[in-house]
Amino acid sequence: MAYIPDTPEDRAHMLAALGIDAVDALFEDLPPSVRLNRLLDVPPALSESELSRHLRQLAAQNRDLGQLTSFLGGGFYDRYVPAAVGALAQRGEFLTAYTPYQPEVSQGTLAAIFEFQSMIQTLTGTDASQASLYDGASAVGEACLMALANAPKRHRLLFGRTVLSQSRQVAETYSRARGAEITVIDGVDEIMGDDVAAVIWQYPDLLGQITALPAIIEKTHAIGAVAIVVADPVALALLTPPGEFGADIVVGEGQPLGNRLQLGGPTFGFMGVKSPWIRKMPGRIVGATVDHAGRRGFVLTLQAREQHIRREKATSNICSNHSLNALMATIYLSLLGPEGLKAVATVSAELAHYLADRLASAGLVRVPRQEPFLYEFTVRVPGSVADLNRHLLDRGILGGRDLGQEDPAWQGLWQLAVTEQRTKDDCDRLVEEVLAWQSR
Amino acid sequence: MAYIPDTPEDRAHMLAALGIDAVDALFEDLPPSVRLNRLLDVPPALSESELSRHLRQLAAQNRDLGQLTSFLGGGFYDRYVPAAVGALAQRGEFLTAYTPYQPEVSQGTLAAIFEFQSMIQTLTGTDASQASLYDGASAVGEACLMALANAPKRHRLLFGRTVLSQSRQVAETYSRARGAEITVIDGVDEIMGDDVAAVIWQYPDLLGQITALPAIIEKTHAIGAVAIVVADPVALALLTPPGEFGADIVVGEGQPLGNRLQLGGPTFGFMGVKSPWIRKMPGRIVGATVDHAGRRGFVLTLQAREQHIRREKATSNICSNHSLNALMATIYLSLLGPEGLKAVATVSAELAHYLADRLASAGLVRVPRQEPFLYEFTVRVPGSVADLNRHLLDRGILGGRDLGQEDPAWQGLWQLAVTEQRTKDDCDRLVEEVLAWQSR
Amino acid sequence: MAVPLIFERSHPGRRGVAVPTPTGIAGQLADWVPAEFRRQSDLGLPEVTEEDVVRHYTYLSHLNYGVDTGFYPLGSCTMKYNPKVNDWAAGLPGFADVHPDQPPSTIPGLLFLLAELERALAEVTGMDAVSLQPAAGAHGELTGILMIRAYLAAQGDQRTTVLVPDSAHGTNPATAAMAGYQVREIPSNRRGRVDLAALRQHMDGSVAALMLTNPNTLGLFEDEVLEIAETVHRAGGLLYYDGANANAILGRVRPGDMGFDVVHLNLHKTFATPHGGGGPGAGPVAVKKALEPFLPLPRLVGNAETGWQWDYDRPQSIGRVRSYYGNIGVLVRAYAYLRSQGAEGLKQVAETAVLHANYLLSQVGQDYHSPFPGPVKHEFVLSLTEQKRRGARALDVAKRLIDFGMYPPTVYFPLVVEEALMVEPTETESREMIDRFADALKQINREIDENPALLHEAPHDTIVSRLDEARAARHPLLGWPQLKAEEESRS
Amino acid sequence: MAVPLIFERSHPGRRGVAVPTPTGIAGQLADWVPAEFRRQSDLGLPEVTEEDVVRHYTYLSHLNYGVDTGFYPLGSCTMKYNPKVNDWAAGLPGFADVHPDQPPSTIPGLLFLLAELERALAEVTGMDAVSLQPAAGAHGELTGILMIRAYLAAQGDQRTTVLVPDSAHGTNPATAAMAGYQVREIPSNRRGRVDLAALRQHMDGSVAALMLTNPNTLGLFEDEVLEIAETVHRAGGLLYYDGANANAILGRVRPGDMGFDVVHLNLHKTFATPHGGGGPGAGPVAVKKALEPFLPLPRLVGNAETGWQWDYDRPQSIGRVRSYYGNIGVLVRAYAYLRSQGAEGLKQVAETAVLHANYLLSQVGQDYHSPFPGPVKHEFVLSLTEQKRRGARALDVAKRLIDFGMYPPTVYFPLVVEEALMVEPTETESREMIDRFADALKQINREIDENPALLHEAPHDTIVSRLDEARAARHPLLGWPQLKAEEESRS
Repeated sequence: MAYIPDTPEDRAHMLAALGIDAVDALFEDLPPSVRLNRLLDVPPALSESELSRHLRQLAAQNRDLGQLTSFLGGGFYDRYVPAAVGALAQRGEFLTAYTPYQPEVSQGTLAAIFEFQSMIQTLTGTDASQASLYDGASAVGEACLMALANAPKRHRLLFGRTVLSQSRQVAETYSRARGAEITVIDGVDEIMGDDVAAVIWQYPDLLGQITALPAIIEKTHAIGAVAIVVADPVALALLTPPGEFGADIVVGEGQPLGNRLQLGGPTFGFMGVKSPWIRKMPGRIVGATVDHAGRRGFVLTLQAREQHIRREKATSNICSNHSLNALMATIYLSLLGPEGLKAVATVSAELAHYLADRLASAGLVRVPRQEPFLYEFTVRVPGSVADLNRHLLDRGILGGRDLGQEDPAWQGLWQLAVTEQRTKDDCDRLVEEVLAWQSR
Repeated sequence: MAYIPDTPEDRAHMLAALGIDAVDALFEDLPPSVRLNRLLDVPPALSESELSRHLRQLAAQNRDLGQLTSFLGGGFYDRYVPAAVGALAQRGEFLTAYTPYQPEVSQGTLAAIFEFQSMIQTLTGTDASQASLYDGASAVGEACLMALANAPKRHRLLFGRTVLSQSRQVAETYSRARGAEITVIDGVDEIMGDDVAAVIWQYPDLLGQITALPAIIEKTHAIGAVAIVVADPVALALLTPPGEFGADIVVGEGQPLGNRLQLGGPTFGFMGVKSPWIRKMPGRIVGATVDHAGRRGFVLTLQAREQHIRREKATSNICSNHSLNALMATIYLSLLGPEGLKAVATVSAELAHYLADRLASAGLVRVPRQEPFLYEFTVRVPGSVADLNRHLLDRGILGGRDLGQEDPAWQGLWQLAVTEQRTKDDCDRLVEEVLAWQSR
Repeated sequence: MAVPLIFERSHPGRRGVAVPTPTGIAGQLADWVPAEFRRQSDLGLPEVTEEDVVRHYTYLSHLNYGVDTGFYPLGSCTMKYNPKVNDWAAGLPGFADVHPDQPPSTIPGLLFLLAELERALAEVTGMDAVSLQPAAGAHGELTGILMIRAYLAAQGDQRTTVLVPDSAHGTNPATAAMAGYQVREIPSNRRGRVDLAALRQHMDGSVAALMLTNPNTLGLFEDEVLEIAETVHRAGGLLYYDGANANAILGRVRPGDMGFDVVHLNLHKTFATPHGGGGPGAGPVAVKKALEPFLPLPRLVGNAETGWQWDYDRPQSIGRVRSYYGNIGVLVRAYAYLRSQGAEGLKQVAETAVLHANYLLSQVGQDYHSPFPGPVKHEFVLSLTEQKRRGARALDVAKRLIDFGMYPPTVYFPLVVEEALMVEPTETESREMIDRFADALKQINREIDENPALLHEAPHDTIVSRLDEARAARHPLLGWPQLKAEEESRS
Repeated sequence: MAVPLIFERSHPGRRGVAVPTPTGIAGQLADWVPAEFRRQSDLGLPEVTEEDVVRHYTYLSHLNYGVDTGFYPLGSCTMKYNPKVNDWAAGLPGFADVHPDQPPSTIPGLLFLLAELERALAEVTGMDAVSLQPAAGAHGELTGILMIRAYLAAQGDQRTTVLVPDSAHGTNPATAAMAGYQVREIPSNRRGRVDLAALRQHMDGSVAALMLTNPNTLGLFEDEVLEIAETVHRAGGLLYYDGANANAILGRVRPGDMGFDVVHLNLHKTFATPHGGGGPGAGPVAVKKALEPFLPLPRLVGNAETGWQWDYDRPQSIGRVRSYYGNIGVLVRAYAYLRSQGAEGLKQVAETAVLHANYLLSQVGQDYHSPFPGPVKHEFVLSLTEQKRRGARALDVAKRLIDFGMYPPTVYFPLVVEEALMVEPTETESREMIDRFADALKQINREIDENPALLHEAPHDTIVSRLDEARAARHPLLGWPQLKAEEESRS
């Protein structure tokens, strides 16, 4: 009965007011043949102290990133989350509110979403943003649906091979029913056809590359398609944002911005768009307005796009956003500010370049060799990447992703990400273990 | 420069307003010969992520009570602290406020202290309480000073041998300068003399005993002395409160009420007193009153006792209380309510009785054998208690206190406390390991 | 006073949290990236101290209303109390600081928890297999309908249409459309239930599925559900259960036993996880055996003894619907809630929620019109047409409730009820709170005649009064650069 | 609206958190305890749900003002910003869930931290040895004066008197009295410093110590401190440093170098730990070599290599002053703060605090009288006698500041200044905030003439206005049973 306030007297009072003897009377409309005449077969109730012990024990069975040294990336990074993020976002007034349907008592959530939209807009170099999506991959899916809806005669989506495969796979799941067809392309030359709705490119891409983007966008526009860019938000602190290269829609995974990893969720997806796309975005959008006294306030706006108004004609079926995760990102970006975010990206990048140099000396050469990169890069491993990762895990190191699992063309490629949480010592230790593994 | 907002421009602006070139000008009144012309020799500044890693590493070196199974007691217990306690007490409005000097913007703290006082008063069976003291031992010290101040001709304090020695030692430190003299007594027969200011008894006492109290209080009053009782607040859920037996002042350690152990601090001490003592209590006291419109509110009151008004004539030098810890206790007691607190004490007691029975079967007999007890008790160990505790610690069990360390008369006595966080399995495992140790 | 923004606290040169400083160990940006790719433009982020940030968001939190603040009878959203211990659990490093690409062998405790939760949700729903992946109810719907589509396709059955009742949540038709279906609406009958005759008319070989919420959005149990199921199944269609209202039936009846083929649950409703200002939630899907092969990638397989694996080798799967395996932080909370309740507790939840709704309805039924006969389940809908005639719309009543310190119920939904006010008290609110709400509604009903301005100008004590939503939509100001420019041009 | 109490939410039979249920495994209370000792009386605790508790304390928190809310220039209290990472650290199970009787071998990380903090505080103060035990500043004072007493006694020197300046904190004379000394006050001179001539008059062989705060409570540096030290020491007395104002001198000058023998620091002031509504703080004491044997029991000895021990074998020690070794949760925070600052940072703290105080004084000095010549250090005292002549007392000005969203400065302290207003902006407040405060003070100064009722009736927007403190003291209502009876008798 945890969390239920009713005493026997309360219950009796209410039953009496209803003129019934037992709650069973309120369930008599259930067809007798399907009523559950037994208790559910679920584990017995625990007191809070027992529950706490049980959960602490389950949690202790996992090796967290305080115990393992991680070089994993691929959209999800072991970045530091300042303590103030949790302290503020966990405040009950934020945590236990719902979608801000009544703006007069929801200005906290609304103002924070407005701030979030502002930050995503400027980070991505676009004209507008919305209140967040479930994650980066579903944001790619939503962006693809926008492009498909915009040009009903175009049904092909061209995905760069170096877009994270999850994003492509979600887009495939989302768009298959609409008759879309996905083609994987390797470069700008493959962008062609008047049936192409959108070209989707990642920046930096899966191998850490960045320089292909302008030409991709230019060609995409040349064939009348929509340029969708999947971006790493921390990298945008240092890189020319996709919007400035002309991207129409910029989406990405928000986890690196103040969100803990949580095995991949909940995090959030973000979306920035150029002006023509504003009224075609999925999800919640917050706008500024004024009240009768002229005081500035914020409201959910452009709701004519949404499912609760438009039903089957909505731009998406999405109802919730990941508001709390977006709030964490907003607090994170406020705490870091422009210089802090740049420093985080720069420290990550300098350690990554140091590591890449040392690995090259150890015979693990970057692929592609000369392409600029920031803090995520790919090397070729002389041998089994899976075997190397096992060797490392035994020594408390989470090695990089085995890109051979992403694409058979990438057998032997090892994707490493370095964050500001890594140290020179961490990098040195990784190299030492790689050498030890080579000489085993 | 963490947490300092000044930019170079801010600094220049302020210096200009002051008509000076550098902050050095504001320190020219420091005698030149003692100015520190070097940097302090302290460790270099860390960024927050580095700091977080460093502290996590230090914390991980300690074996906490999630890892060890504890049978330690002695005023400090491994009791469960519900999650809501921390979630609420850590709210910034509580955490970062100061002593509520301005009641209009401090009603949160003031109302919570008033609630705390109410709960301590009823728990202890007294007429009034105050806003908390540093800890249980210093509360005993303050109570002794009250008794000494009340009867300037009486200078002796009689401490039951079974009062936790820390309490006696703090009282000694506190009262020595006033010429007080402490005598340890073993029973009611030793209570005598017109120089006795107070008799201090613990309930339940160090060996877990409870039944001596009424006679102790009666005899204390018979010789015109003050009866001070040191009580375990959780035990008071089941036991007749000392105030009902006539105790004048009831003090104790508050940790078991919703405070984490933290190696012993910060926790809080509590004090409940009978009416004649209200204006003689040390520390902050909150009272109810009304504002000009008749609205109920709370204020710091009876401040004429206090150091900031009375200076050397104050009842104590105490200035702060342990308000946040008292808030945690208040939230804890609200969450548990009367039935919850009774259940916590009862579950502890039934496990303790189970354990005592099993230990008796193993040859570790209770001392004293027939005296009633609740969840803390003492057994005689056939052999070295220290050795037994070492054996247990190697197996992840924090055995009980070695009372031979408290008092030479108690060689071989082992004090065990069982809380609601222990299970039957925990008790069984302890017994098994005791048997293993015996047969080693 | 205007609602402030963090940008307005910005002061060039201020810094918040201290981050590591570049050491120059391997060059700098200009060494790594060609000029064209080096960002020149402003990041648009505020420059503030941690103190600024803490004060700003503490202040913003004070402008918000949550379940932790007070009564939140938002119909269809099940704003029950969210236990604090669940938040604590979700924050444990062993659950929160694990990378999604860590080998399963490094996280057995978490995977055990997820498997146990799957098992329990299957039992609660009466289904055979569960995927915890969907991030929200609507996401669960999409996953579910895509599975139905794939299941039918695997049988060579290309149906074109999904049926939804006219009282359905907007997500139902939107989902069906997103999954490539045409949508047909089934009208409600005079009892507020699916019109069975109309359903039988619409039900043919083109219909892939009927999406049903039960109890429906009117708070009424679809008491002809077995006939509905039979009708749909006989025509070769499948039955989808929208679990938004599952709080009403926990331990009393199970969708699987009523004939549903696919179910989603909103854990942020029924399983007490906090709504977070609009999310994250979690919308696991549960299916009958026949649909199991179509569940999204990956599936969690294995057990505590042999270890756990992510299974990607599932050729009939609809594919991925998101990154990785779900909103773990939400799932941990839901598991904790499950373990705090047990079977008795879950049943008590439903019974109490239903009792509270009926009791509240009985208290306000004299003053407000309830368009359908009861008993209701966990919520009910009032129709304020009579109040509207007297000069106050449902929105006015809702806004006036704010002055009483309560969050307003859902308004103007479901669409089938005119001037709808949709009230869900939940099982965690006390009788006194329910009485206080009823008293407030009754007082407001009197105020319509005695002092209508009180309603029209409500709310009175909030930082802003009613906002100009038309202006917001007509002239969208969606970011600080635009708002700042606009405010500067006005002043 | 009255400020509510949790008791008013109580409803018999309600339960908050679920606790384990007795199983009867070993009998029940009646089997264990004789009837006389079985409690019959009501526990007086509320019966409420977790939801009730969360809403009540969330609401109470909204009635509070903290540093997280806004500007808190409470003189002498150093209400600087309290970093959130420090709170996080203090909550780590390895620091928070350890029993004080655990063997030191099980907690090397925590003991290393404490030893490092001791070392750093010795360096910061220029002293030789530190005990972290005292729970608060006043507790540190008591510990310190008892050590001085023991030290002198060990030399057969039984002195009777402690000197304190008339501007001292009340804790100084109260401490001296508690330690068994008579207290003699030394007057301030016209410059607001200790009158050296008077000191020389009072200084004789009966004087055990002079307790000095430097900068003193007027915010002024005792620039004759070396002469003071020489005077005290020459007469065989010791010099006690009250560290309440150490924030002003960090890294600039050290008490040890100025001749102080015993020092306490308020970590909740200088080291940024939160004040918690009145505590807990921490008041470590630092001493010169000669006093080390007298430090309280136990002492932490050892090192990371050989392990740590609690040393109780210290025959000259003053004994115990508390349970165990200190307010660990506060000490962890202070250590974290220390490590976030480094030597440069600490110096910057002092310089900025002093710059801010002088700047603020320069902004308000036209309108408010500052009775002593500057520069000040980290705080300053204004004397509002002129305002009082015009009809507004310091308290009125203070209360009016609440209407501007600011916490009022300390009033009527130090006692040597008439109508004192004691302002400490701290280093963590921005220039704009300081300007805003100055503007508020200036506006209030105008309001005294233009609209004095604004001041007299202030504050205007709080849950209660000025409370009847005389009534509270005359007729004390200190608990709910008494308050309830009184309110029932009134109604």
